[in-house]
Amino acid sequence: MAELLQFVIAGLKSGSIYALVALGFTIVYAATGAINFAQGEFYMLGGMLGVWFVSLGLPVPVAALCAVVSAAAAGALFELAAVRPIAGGDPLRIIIVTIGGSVVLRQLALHLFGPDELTLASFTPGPSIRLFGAAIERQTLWIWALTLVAVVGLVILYRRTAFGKAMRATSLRRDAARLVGIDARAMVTASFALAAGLGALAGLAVTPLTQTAFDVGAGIGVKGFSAAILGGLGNPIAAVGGGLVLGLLESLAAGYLDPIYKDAISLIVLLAVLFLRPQGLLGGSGKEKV
Amino acid sequence: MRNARWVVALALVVSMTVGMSGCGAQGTQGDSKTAEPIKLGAVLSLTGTYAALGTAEKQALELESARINKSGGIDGHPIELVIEDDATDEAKAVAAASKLIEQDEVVAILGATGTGQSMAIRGDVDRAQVPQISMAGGTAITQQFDANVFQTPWSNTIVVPFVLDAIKKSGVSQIALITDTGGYGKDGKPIIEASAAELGLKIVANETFNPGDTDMTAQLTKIRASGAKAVLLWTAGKEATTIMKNAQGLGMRDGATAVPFFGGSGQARLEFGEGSGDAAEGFTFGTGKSLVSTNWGPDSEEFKVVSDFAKRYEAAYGQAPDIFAGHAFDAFLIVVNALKAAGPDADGAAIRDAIEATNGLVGFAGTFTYSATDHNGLTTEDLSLYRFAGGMWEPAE
Amino acid sequence: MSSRRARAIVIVISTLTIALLPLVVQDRFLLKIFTFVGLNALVVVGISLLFGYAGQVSLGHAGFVGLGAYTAAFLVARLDLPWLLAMVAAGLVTALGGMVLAVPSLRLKGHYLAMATLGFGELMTLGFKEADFVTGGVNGFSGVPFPSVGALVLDTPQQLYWLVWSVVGVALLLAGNIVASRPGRAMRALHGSELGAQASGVDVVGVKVRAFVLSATFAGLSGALYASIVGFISPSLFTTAASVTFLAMAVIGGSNSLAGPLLSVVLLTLLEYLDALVPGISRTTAEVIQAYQADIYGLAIIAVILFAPSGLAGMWRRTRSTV
Amino acid sequence: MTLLKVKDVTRRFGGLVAVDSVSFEVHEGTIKALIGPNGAGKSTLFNTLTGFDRPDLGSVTFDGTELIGRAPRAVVRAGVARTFQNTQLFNQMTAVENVMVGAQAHQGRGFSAAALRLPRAMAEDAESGREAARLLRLIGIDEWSGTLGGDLPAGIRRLVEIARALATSPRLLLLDEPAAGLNATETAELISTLFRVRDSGITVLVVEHDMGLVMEVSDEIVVLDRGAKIAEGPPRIIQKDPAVIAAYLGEEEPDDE
Repeated sequence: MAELLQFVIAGLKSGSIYALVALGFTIVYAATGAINFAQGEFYMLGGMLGVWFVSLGLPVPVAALCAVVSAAAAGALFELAAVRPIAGGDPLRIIIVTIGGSVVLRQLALHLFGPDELTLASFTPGPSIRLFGAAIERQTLWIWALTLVAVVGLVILYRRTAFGKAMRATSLRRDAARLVGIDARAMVTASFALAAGLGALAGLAVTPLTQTAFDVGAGIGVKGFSAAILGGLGNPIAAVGGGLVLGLLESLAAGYLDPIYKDAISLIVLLAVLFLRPQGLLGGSGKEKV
Repeated sequence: MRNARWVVALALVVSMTVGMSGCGAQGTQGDSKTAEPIKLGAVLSLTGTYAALGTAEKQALELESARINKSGGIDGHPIELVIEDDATDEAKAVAAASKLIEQDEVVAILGATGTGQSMAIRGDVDRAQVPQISMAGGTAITQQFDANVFQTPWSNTIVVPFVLDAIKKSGVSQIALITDTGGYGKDGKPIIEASAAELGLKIVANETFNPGDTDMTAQLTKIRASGAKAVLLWTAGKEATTIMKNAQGLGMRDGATAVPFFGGSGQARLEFGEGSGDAAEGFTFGTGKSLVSTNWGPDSEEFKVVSDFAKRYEAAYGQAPDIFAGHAFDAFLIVVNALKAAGPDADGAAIRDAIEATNGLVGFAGTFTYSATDHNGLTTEDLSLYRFAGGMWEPAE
Repeated sequence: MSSRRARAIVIVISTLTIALLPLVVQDRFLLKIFTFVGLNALVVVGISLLFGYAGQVSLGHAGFVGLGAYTAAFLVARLDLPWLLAMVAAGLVTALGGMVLAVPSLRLKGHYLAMATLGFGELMTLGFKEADFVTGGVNGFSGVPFPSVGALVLDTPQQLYWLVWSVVGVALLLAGNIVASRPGRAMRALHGSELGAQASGVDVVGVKVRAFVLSATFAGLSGALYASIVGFISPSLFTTAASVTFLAMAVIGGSNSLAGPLLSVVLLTLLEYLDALVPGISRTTAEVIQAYQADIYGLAIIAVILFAPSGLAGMWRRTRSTV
Repeated sequence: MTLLKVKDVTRRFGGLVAVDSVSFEVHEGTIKALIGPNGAGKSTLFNTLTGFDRPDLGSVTFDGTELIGRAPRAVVRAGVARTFQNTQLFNQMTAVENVMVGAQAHQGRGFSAAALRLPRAMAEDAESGREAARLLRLIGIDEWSGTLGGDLPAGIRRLVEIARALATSPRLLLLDEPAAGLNATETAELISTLFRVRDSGITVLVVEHDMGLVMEVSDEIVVLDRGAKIAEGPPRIIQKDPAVIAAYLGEEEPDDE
């Protein structure tokens, strides 16, 4: 029983990370109808920048804020420089540009921070919390707390603020949004920034447990996308669910089956959902209008 | 008619390519008349993931070849070192080896830096009958035996029994194993299983993880529940840090439920100690004695070789050599030793035979004795135990 | 008319140059490099059909290269089958692989398809790593013999060069014929507007599956040839990064063209070996190019998409129409 | 003779009934118009007739055969061609190539034949080229034949799409707002083209907002409002139908849906 609980805790930890990355995918998808293949690289940037700001002598909370804000700015910049100029938002070209962007971001990190893994101290050091025989690392609590804050913040942003309403309107119909005076293009930039910031937050929160390196983005990108697709791309809340489910599946597979299947699981989930139910398991709809 | 200019332009490009290729061919043939240098090739990762390792190796090789040439080379023939960068990429390693063999006609290849790259070039090495001395640690390099391929670092085949022996001596009989599914751990796992059976150690939990995994709590939970009295971690990846942190989170690093952790050469990395912090406190691993040169004893020949090299290296580059520089030093030493025996005119096959006859050659990593069945050449005598304290290793005894 | 003649002249000159190169270039290493160019070209010609003409993204083609490589290696080195038979088998197996991916992908468009192919490619790489008994796992598969037909063993760089470029030549001929006629128009129609293609009676499903199968087969053949020419293969040769490189070559070459991607493969592959091609080039220059090569690819595909969406082929067309 | 018979076709999206039990017939050799205010369900109905969408209920028989459940390609090969409200040209192909695609609707995929340059494939290709050129001349846009689809003016794009549809040798042609974006001269030309098409024996069903065009060309008109058929008959009757006038009252001149 304690074992199962431990697996669940581990699954919810990884799942929260996947959820944040998946949220980034859905936000960009909602605003542009495209997948940002560079999303994983912002996760990498979050950790890398966090380490760098700490090495400059900033206290952890300030460094964390700086890292997330810088990554968000990088996301906005990327959208302005590479995605916005694409005429008509042709999805094929957005795919290629974001793939190119992911390569460039990864190489940039390699040139700036070197090939070796970098370390970040736990936000609050100390022994784990005990719960019915299972242990919860303090950093895991941080990961959960930050995920919760991000999700609640996002919900409030979307439901309660003018900005959020504009974002939602844009995602429903870009031309209609323009009619009511919303600058749809600014909303797209904002969505890239928001997605990058969420990815960076995930990368930052997990670095004290895993270290980080220039090449961690691609792998987490696939996991985050699998989570997003599991939830159905159109729906942010379902994406969070998708992330948690994927994390749990992986953890239980590593616990009760062979960990070899762990990587295969997200890939199989990805392919199975894409092939059998592209609109996602947890609702949402991505059906193209004829 | 407007297309005529394109035809002309294409013809120009074609003739340029052909001309350039011709020059390239001439360039390599032109300068062999003046002296008769012995050409040694090196395939190193000067860029990409292993850039730091390859750069240290390059420095060691250049340092040592300059020293040999200053003292008259091999019977008056200078050594010409041709270094190629494989960019930590297997396809490029193949091309680099190919260039060294086909274009530079080297008599031996030092390298590569990484295990994958070392494995990748053996096809060319075999076909050209040129010996290869790898500086990478992967057991497969000499375990998947190839008559032309030798290796200088301590291999899993000696490190595993050494570490297991240490575990046994600490009074433990039930161990848990956690290995990666990438190259290093996958290599080590069968060796550990066989060796443990031989020593009478029982593996009560046998877990694996994938490179890139960010949480190993599930595996460690099972290990904790297995009743193992020691955990052997076999990986060279950054995930080792995550494992130690997860273990600490599960209470396996301190207090009543603490379990000793052991490892191998893969943990002789500063990033591991630094990243794991107090989670790795007391972590014991086995690897070469040369990690701390005083291990050898002040009067030993090994100490002299290691400290002389360290002095020269530091004088030339302003920093102490790391073990990768040391492994390159050994590779160069072994080839030079074989060249002295086989003569400056020896071809690849003769040099290979001479390398295989290496006996009792003292180098950085220890004493090399190759044979027709052993192309790693080191023994457990060349190993030592280390323990992490305050994020840095120190001799365990 | 004159445009068609110029085209013919260019094709004849390039064919002659490629065919006769080994007679001029004696350097065995340079010939090997040009052989690698041919192997890349084979993959990229296939991707151009799929991506450049039919508008279907694949981020998993390195998986097909690997599938072909391992199939051929296993059949020749472990089962001692004749090399030619192994080549045919490698082609068939990858064709089947292409179909396995194509059939469920029919419902997917754009980014969904891209992700599905990426997942498929990663799954294949995982398979290469884990199926030790066939693939040799992460340590790779060594000891693949040189190509041979009966008693004739092709083991000199010249022979291997001619072998590879003959296959490339045949592939280009087939691909060129296809794109110049009805199925080529059907693929471009699919690319232009899937709805329009359907409304015009194009067999969208059939065309997609065939484009997938054809490009997978080309990739598989390239892998099979690589395995027997180099003698060693391992999973790290067939990663998503390699797939992205192939796609980048096709993107930079341009859509609706075979000549553009061919030119792009030649230039980009040779860029990796600049130090071997240009005798006077300094060590540092070569290393800088090596270290920044991925950057070059990344920036180049962004630049092409933003400033020259039809790639090298488009630039060529534009120059021609303004001259 | 009845060429197309639409019976009780219903299409729902969630709670919204886009097409509500619509029935009508199109007689061979006539031009029939389908009109109605924005959101009346005209395009949805078009999609259900051509295999792009599947109705929840109802049947569509073409010359006695059921069309529901067939893929768009099968519908085309049965003899029903269509155009789109938002033109779906192939932008990277010339006008003549666009039309050639349609001309090959009844041929196989031909990968192997094309790869090997079999004489049959070459002959078919040449024939398609001639047919495409003929159609462009027929519609009167042959001076555009070498221009890329993406470079064509909006009006010409519509006409090329009609040519492409005609190239599939249909017996029934479905046009979705062919006059949208056309100027007066172009509309006049379109009208004469429609008559020529009808006179060559092809039946036409057209969705159109340009009432002048509708009244001039159509033999019969079906009016939809909020998914349901509210009137059907010859133009003179429809013009005076109170239900139709009510449906259009308060509606500005609509431009798109």
